[in-house]
Amino acid sequence: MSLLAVRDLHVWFDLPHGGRLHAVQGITFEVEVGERLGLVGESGCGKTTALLALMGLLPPSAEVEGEVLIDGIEILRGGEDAMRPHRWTDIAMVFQGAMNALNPVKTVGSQIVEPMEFHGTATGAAAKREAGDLLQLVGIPASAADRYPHEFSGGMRQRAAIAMALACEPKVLLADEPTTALDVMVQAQILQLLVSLTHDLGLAVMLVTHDLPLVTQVCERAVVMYAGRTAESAPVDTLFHDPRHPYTRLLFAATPDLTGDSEVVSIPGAPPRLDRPLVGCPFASRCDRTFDRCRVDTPELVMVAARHQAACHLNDAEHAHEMDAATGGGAS
Amino acid sequence: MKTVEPAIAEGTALEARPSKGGSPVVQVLRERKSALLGLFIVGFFVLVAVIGPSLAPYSPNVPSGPVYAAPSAHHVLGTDGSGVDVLSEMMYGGRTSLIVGFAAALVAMIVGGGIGVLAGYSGGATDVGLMRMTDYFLVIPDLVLMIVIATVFGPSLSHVILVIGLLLWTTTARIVRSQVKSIRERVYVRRARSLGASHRRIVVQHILPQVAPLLIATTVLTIAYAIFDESALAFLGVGVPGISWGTMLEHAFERTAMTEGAWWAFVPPGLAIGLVVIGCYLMGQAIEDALNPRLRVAHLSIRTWRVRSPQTVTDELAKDEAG
Amino acid sequence: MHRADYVIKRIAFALITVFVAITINFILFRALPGSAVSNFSRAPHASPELRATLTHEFGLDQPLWKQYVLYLDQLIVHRNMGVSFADNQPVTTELAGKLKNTLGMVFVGTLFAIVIGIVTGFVSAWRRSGVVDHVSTNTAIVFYALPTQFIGMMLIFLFAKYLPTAGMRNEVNTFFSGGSTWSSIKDIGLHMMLPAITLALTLFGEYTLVVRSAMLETLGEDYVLTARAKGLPQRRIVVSHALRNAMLPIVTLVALSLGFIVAGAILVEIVFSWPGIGQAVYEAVATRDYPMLQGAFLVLTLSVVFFNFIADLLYFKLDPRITE
Amino acid sequence: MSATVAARPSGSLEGGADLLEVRDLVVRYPVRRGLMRALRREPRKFVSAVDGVSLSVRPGEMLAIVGESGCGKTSTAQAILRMVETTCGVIELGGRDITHLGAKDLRPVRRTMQMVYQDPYESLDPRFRVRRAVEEPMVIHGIGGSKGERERLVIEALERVELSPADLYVDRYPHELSGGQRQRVAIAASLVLHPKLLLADEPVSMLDVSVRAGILTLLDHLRRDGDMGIVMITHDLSTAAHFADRIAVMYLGRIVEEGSARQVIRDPQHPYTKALMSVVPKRDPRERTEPQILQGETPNPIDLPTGCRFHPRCPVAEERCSRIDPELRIARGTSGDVHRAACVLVSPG
Repeated sequence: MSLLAVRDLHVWFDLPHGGRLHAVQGITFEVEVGERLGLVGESGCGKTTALLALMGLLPPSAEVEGEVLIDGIEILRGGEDAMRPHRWTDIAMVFQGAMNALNPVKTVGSQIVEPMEFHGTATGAAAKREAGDLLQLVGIPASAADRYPHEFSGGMRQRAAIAMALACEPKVLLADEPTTALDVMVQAQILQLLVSLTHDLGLAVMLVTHDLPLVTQVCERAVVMYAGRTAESAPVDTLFHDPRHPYTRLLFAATPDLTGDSEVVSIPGAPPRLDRPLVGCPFASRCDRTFDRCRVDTPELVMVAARHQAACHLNDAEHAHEMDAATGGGAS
Repeated sequence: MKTVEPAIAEGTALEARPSKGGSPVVQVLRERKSALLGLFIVGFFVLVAVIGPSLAPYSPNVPSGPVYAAPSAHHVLGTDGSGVDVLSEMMYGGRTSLIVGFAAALVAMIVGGGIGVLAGYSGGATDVGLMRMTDYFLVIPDLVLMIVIATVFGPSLSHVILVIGLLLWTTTARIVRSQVKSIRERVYVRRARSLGASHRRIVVQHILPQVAPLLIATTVLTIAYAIFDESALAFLGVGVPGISWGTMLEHAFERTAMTEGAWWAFVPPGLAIGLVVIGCYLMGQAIEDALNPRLRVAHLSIRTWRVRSPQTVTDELAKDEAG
Repeated sequence: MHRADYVIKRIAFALITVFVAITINFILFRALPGSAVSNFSRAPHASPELRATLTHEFGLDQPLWKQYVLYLDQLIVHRNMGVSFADNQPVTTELAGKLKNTLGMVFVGTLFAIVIGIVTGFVSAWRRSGVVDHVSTNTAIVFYALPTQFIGMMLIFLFAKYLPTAGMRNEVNTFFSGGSTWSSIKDIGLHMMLPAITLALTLFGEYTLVVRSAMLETLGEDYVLTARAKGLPQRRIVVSHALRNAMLPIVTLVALSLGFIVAGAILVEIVFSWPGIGQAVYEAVATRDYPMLQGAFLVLTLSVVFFNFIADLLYFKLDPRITE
Repeated sequence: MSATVAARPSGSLEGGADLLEVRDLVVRYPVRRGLMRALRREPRKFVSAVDGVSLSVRPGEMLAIVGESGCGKTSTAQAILRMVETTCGVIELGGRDITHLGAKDLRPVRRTMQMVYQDPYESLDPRFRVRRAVEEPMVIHGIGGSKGERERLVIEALERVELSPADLYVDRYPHELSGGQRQRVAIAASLVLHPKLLLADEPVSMLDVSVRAGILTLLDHLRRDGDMGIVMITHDLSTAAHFADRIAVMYLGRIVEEGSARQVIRDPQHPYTKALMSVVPKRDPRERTEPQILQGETPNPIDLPTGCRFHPRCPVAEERCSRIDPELRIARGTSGDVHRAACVLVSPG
């Protein structure tokens, strides 16, 4: 039984001027202990909404459907109140804009101690000491606990946020674009820290990002999202070398590589509007392999190999040959 | 007497929401019914002030009935402490109050807007100098200064307008300045500068159209304050000569209308001032909110996200497929 | 190091502003041509000796700048602001007494206003666009829009039978009252009810709107989402995170408005003839008692400067980021 | 303090004289002194955002300036564009010294150098339709004679940035365009003046991956057929590797390595460049290099380390590195395609 299981998660938003945005259209995945899962996609594909839904951090205009299980216990269907005891104790989160994620008028140490005392994992001096150890663990001197967030650099603030996330020894750490606002060298430090946490603490980490190479280097498995749905999910090696969804392949082709000399090609068109019902495959208008069936019915997420799923008609039996021709993977 | 500036959080960068044609001010009036209500109220009183006097049943200063006569057929709003018909006074008085309100707000807009744009755009020493000067003006309680100037210079309509205008411009200046300062840093302004565009061109082409809606919003709110200050001045006997809603209140107070039970002598002017101020506030606030989508989605509120049972999902999906 | 700079700068700014206020005060009353004030000592029924001492004290026969220096000297060193035309009593002592009365009433009124304003603003932000929000926001706008004197007159009209509507106490003159201190306190208290309520009704509207917008702003900040992610209950998040940050703008605006209230209280004091600085200003205007007017104007300006300075200090203490 | 004047950074190729030549550029900003320090007459401190940078660009060539935030790459571009005052050094555009040119003489020069900014959402005035945004540069410089003529030039510019059919876009407001389309309009607005030099400050970093390639390829075409020189500022080494002819790596206000893109990527010389390249994630999971992660972050430029400014974080620093402030020295190649690095360990290969 996996540590974190998400089954057929849907999220709708009521739009201010009427209408409903179907931001997450039924995604399913699982995360094991100590595993690093990437959730990758471009802006507006629903990856951040999905992540927030796992912890029930949605606005009142949202409506969710589906199941989120941690160690087999369902935490989503009970709504905000039932979810609250699981927050930070089972599942914690690090946000992108670290600048404002920490309360500017309270010391960093007090913000780390706060969840400990509330959830009862530690109190008083013990909590303070624990906070100091956590800061040390993420590479910040324990003495920094009494300082304020604005005295920290970008990298240090993100480390402090990670220390805060570990306050109640969570089983799963969700990270929403943790390094997007950081320089490549500081990004490497933070990612190295996250990877070491999965080894040392057996912590499961879910990394949401738009940066494909980041996922292939840091994560073991990844879910590629497009228009609120799972386009493809597989171990990162398969994703690059044997992509079974044109979007994954084209996304790799659009990403410049340091030493790769393949030509960088952009993907024409734009993702579909999510406040309108979907007809056919969402990627049909931008895909270089579209055929009649794609414009009519929406492909289901199908197992194409062990731990490898893709939602594309090309994977159906009669089109298997055509798919192989296309598979050159990113290296084409 | 309200002299503190309204809840417009000074210093917020007001990005004028791109207009779908027509200036945002018009767009706001179409979209927000509170703004429309405000426009209707103010419009009504302006209409009354313009055509009213010609329709007034009696003269506003010659007594035309018994003292404190209750509202009746031929004195719709009764008579005041000296027997003058309240309705006629309201019509003539309205004209004065509104003239003072609009004229003083105009003065405040021109002076405040000018200094705000100058300080915001030029930055550096000019900015600091002008803003320091504004600080001093803001600190001085304007009612007392008005009294002193009105006393020393003697009451007259233009004096009152000038005094109120010159003391209300500081709020406009501060808000306009922070908006202009943030626009000046925008990329499209820097790009125009790097193209070698002249300062005049940048201000006229980029800065003014962007700051105009905000200037209108602040000016509308200043009208409310100007009418307030006029009524306060009148209450202290240093208001405008002649009739205004403020002087009506003052007369009612002098002749203890409240203890005489003659509510009709002071309620109409009081309510009229209140309504006009509310009208201006609704309009100004609506425009400012439209310009300033700073109120982000609250992460916290009493209502929470909802969970949908599987049943409704299936028939919903069925509907989608069919739709 | 930096934070000390901030305090010093604010002190310097406050002192300069006071100096500017005194100068404007002097200019307005002295140097303006054709103003009857030019002869300070021409108090209508002042005795010749009094006239002489005043001329000497304020150098009224000296050139302007000399007068200015003397004026400063008298004001700061001797705290002498000349003599009231009305009763030849030194302005300073009279104003001191009246200021006490004003501050008493203003304190109570503002306290009501702040409490009502913060509670309604806080709740309407939390229950945004709920019934409570609409009701309290609209009431706030209505009372915010009604002229102060009108609210006062309405209260007299409605409650004249139940509460005293004029003056500060029943006894004609406190010296012979003989009544126990408790009864005089009760009496003043009753007299203070209507003026304080009027002031409260005038001011609470603005506080509600300011608190509401400050709270809405902080409720949208990322750290509130972080606090919610930590599993903290709403009450605790609102108090220890949202309110704590919302206090910054609230404190500033409340302190700023305090400065203006002292001036604002003038209308309330006139309606209820409350013997405070406002009433003094009203009479000084009516009788063209310029020394009293000048003194009152100075006291009011200094109160504004004082409360602004308090606002700066509070902001400085509450916000660790201030390093100027 | 700044390095001795190095040999001319790159021999000028036969034929095209350099389009842009910058020698020992220094840009300094005063540091805000607290009131107390001002009272105590402490000398005003300065921050050298750009501390002796020399570079050149030939027509039709794209030079990428790469570095972490705070390394001075944007200040360099601002100085070249004369939007920021140059403390000292020389900027020559088309052979003419424009470093301290007066405003009047500078105006015609401004036509020949344009800048594309990072934020597509802010680079266009929200109240201008596309037509007016693209037309504005022409109006400022009085080009294009009649309205009809300017309209033709606008359409032509929009077609050139692949916003075709142009009349589909010309009447739209910026908020009715996607990020990529807005960036193309901004580029079109720069092209109408037929500039010789285009400065692009992080042109694609705020765009989605699928759209980025489109803008970068567009810039590539523009420089090839328009023989326009492009200086691209970016923090993304992979983008630089793919699209630039030459790369200059900056650290704390100095160029620490410079050469053709192929050389710098294939055979980096400076330890900082090597470390940067080792941490750039690659697309293929199998190409996992051992990342050389430098500890700490770029130090504050106010108090620079002695000697080589990189030595405190340098993995191969020696004792002498804390004394010597190395200048750019030739590491590979002879005249023309020269590869330089500012490190004592570098010896001509």
